[in-house]
Amino acid sequence: MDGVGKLLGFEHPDDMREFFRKKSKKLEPKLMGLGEAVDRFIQEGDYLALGGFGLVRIPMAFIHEMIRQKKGGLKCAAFTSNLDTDMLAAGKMFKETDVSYAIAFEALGFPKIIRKYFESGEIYTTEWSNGALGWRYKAAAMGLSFLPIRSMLGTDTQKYSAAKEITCPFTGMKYLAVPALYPDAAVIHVHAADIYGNSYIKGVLIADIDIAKASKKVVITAERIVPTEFFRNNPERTKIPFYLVDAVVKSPFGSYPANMPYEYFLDVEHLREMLEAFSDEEGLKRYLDENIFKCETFFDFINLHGGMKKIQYLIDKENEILGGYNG
Amino acid sequence: MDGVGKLLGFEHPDDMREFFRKKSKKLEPKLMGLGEAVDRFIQEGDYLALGGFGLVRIPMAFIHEMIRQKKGGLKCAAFTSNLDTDMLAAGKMFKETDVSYAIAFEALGFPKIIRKYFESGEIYTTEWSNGALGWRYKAAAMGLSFLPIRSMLGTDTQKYSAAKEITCPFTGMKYLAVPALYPDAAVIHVHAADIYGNSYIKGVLIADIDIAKASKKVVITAERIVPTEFFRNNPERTKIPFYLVDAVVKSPFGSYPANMPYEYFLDVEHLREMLEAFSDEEGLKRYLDENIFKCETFFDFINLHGGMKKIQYLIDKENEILGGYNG
Amino acid sequence: MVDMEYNEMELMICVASRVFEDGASVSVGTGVPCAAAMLSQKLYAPNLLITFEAGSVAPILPSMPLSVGDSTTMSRALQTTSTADAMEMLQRGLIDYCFLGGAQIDMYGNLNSTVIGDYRKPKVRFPGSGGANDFASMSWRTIVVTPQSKRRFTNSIDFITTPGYLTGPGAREKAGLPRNTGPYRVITNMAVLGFDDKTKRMMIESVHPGYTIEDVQDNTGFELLVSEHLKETAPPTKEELKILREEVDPFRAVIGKKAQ
Amino acid sequence: MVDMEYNEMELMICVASRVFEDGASVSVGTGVPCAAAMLSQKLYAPNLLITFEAGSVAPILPSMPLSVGDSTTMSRALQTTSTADAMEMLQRGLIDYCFLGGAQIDMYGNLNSTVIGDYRKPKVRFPGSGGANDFASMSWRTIVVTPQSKRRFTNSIDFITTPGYLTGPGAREKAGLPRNTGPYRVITNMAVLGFDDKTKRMMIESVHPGYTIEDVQDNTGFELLVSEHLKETAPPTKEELKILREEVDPFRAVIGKKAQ
Repeated sequence: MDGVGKLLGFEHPDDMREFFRKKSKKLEPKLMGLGEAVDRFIQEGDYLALGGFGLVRIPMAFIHEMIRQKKGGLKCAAFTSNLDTDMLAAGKMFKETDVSYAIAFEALGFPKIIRKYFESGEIYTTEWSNGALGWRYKAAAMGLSFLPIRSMLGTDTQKYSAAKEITCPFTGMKYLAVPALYPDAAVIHVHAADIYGNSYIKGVLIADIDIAKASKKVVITAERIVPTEFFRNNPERTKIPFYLVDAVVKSPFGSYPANMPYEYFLDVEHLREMLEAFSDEEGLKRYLDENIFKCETFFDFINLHGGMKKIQYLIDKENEILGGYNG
Repeated sequence: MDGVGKLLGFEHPDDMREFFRKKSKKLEPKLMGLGEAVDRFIQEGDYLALGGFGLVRIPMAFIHEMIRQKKGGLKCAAFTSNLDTDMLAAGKMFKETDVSYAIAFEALGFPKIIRKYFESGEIYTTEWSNGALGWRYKAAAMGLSFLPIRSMLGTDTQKYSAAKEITCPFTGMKYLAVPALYPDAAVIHVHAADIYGNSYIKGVLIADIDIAKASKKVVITAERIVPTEFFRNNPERTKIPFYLVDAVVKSPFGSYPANMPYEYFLDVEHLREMLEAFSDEEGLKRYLDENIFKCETFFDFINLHGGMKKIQYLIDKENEILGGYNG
Repeated sequence: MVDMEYNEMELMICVASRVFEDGASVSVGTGVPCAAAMLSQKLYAPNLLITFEAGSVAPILPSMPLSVGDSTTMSRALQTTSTADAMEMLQRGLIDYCFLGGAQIDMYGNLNSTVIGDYRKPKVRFPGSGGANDFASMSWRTIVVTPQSKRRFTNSIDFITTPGYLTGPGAREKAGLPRNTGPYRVITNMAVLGFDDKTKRMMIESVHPGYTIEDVQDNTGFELLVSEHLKETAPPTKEELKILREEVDPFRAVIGKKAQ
Repeated sequence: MVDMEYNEMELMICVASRVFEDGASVSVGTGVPCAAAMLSQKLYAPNLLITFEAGSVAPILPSMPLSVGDSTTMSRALQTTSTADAMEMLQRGLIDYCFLGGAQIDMYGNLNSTVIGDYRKPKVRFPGSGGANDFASMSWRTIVVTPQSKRRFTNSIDFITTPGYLTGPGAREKAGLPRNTGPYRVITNMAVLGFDDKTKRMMIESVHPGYTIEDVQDNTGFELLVSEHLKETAPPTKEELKILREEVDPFRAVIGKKAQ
């Protein structure tokens, strides 16, 4: 059975090879502001991939700036994204999405207005499992057009996907072939980066290394900018190497109100307020106005929710859980 | 074109699933001596995979003990192995091998008697590239029976392999499907391990994580045994997790005369002596007698080549290159 | 003194915690699965290997995670790795159990967590598979925890998000799913259900105290088989409730919710 | 004062070092390739991205590596990763150049480093592909460095270990190899050879000082084409020799060897 869903974000590996060939491998500075990074690297019609997972390590400051700049007409992967794609949905920024998990803030509940947006028929969805969507990134990261996998078979998730069945030439086994996913742009929030884009992520890596390899343009938002010596002194720290990266943005507390492991915990209070606000159009509009359009910087936004005091509380909470930064 | 080579080390993924299901996932002590580990985990007829690469991070103490115990009739992967498979060849321990690179000590030259052994017709070879053999491990590590790849195509390396051509269901591209490689036993030398098998490798990882995932039995030889806190305090250190591992052996300087990155450099002097000794049968026999059969421990062997003084020299050399241990 | 009254959530968690053998491995999500796995580790299976699909392996959980990758899942973990690693661990057959919920379940244990109504014009859109399809496709045994109701237990399932036994015996293998896998238990507020070996149909294994077979059948939209070895479920023990309330979920993040 | 006499090894390394654009990427092995890449970084392409198949990326090499994964390859590197990572970087098209040797080469640039004689009963067994086949299959341009001789340059190649243009125009694409890839230069002790765009046959691009076209052809077992733009190779410069001898290979590990 071939999936009936529309194939999004796919490219021929030979075309991607030509693209990657042209991409600069020079060690050159790529540091810029949020505004410039959003303006230059997110274009209407782009297929967007966001790093992180659920309520963890989300490039929230970047997403705010995208909403502020009213970037629209996007495609994106809702890869166990909730906070991130929900924010994009809040701004009605995408029309087509590969979805493996969306809408709900996991254990905390779901924002009604976002569910409604998904039910409205305004968004085209192609269905996947988390594993399948992760493997789609991995296929691209390996320079392939597909990977064989053993899940999704026999279900409606398979039916509404864009996968195809194939047979193993060695065993005769049936596999599902999932097509590579080559996003136009990826945004990944990390613990530390140098000005060239070398990036360090601490804790779970989720699919971010594969996303960085798969994507045509990669924007890194980082809690801190560090000297290149941080990597040269201990090159196992480099989770994403510079030659994959197009832009580096300093973005302290950039994952707030989501969790940044080893740095600050998620802000349950604020997330509950968001769920509440995202109940209806009016609440949503008010939330976006107050928290994004009326804020000049991401710090302005954090200040609306307790500022320094709140941040210190989330840092303390994180230190209780993970015993402080032990890089 | 399907490869005409014999398919070695292949299993059906469903059979491997049954095997891995039965393997204990308990956090239980697995520390044992070299002698016991070789005796229990290497059986006649086993397909053996060795960690490391070329002249780097080779489980040499384990190989010495295998030769001492006269383990034979093996199959193995000569995956840019030279020192390791050459030592096995010196002991005439394997009859069949998947070879991507063998015989030469890279830049240092080649041991004539080992080349002769390969030319003798006593060993059956199936041909691969390094990439292909690495991807065979990776296919197994992913739980698959094959991976599509874009190298080896059109060459005699392809012809004498056991790979098969397939077509991409999305693009119509031709791929080479390389079959999974599921070794019976793997031996991997690491920087540090706890008694449960959690293992830390510093520097290049080569194919060792995939090998550990692909293999039925995994023996870790470690420069040092550390408390489990070493991993719990910083779980990104765990390159190989405990549940993959069957035995842990303390093996200080266990890679000598090969290089252990961040610990000690390779012993060029000794390697040149080996090349010299491995020129003819007599030299080879003398080398094995003196360095293995007449030595009770691996330290006895190192003492024959300068002992503490030599080791300190190699540590100093390493510190010059990599600036000391910066874990 | 432990209050021996318990709510439905507590009951389901305690019953679920008894499923695991020591040394088994489990892929868990937030909520009930996590609570059950933590309780099991403390009482029945100290060597239960807990993994999260965001990439954490064998943490010592200090509290209930709110997100599958949040910092609590990394607390004193033995490894932090990637989603691909977690999924490939499943694909290699290393995961014994997984734990799922769902809006609908049919007699073969197929689950819907995607849409009610037509896929392209849904009445209700749910989150979708997440890792559920992968877990249920590739782990050895799937456990479902969900309240018993006619609306949920129905053969008119709108969308099969996650495979049970699909259309019955042999169907998983025919579809290409790994051999000898499938749903194992469905734990509800009324009963523990299993699956008949031959027909792969849902079957009552034990009924919780205070409920009857009829109660269970009346709250199910299809005919249930009944095990020859039907039992009454042992109620939560004093020890289970004490540890669940004091150590596993002291803030009542899970046990304070209504089962849904 | 730099001694302006040079040996064949020095000549080949200096000529090879001039191939790279700044910002290009290269997969290198030990020996000549590494020396040429290091020399190029110091003189022509400071941003040359050097990678090793054992997993090291962008080191600042303190000396000539003896092994493709030895500690020198990790010295002040920007990343230490895996062989799969290095190979997939090639497969994604991120590597511009690779550098190979071989026991035999034919007019299409196909290379043999596996056996002389019959595969199953070889007269000589060489190491095999190593990473060479992967490099030449998936990098954009293959550079071969090898001394010129009739024995080496032969169309009676015993075994194609590593693909050149295989049987000629279109053959790589037909075999399934990535588009627009293939051999680019062959650097010998006598000349720099390229490949004719149309026929994909080997072609003299420039002849080294002291040699003639006839010398090159006489030491080649097949007919060579000659470029319309044939030049004399510029000899090693004072600067090249100085840096090669003093900084790149002070212990003469490579330049002290006979070309073979």
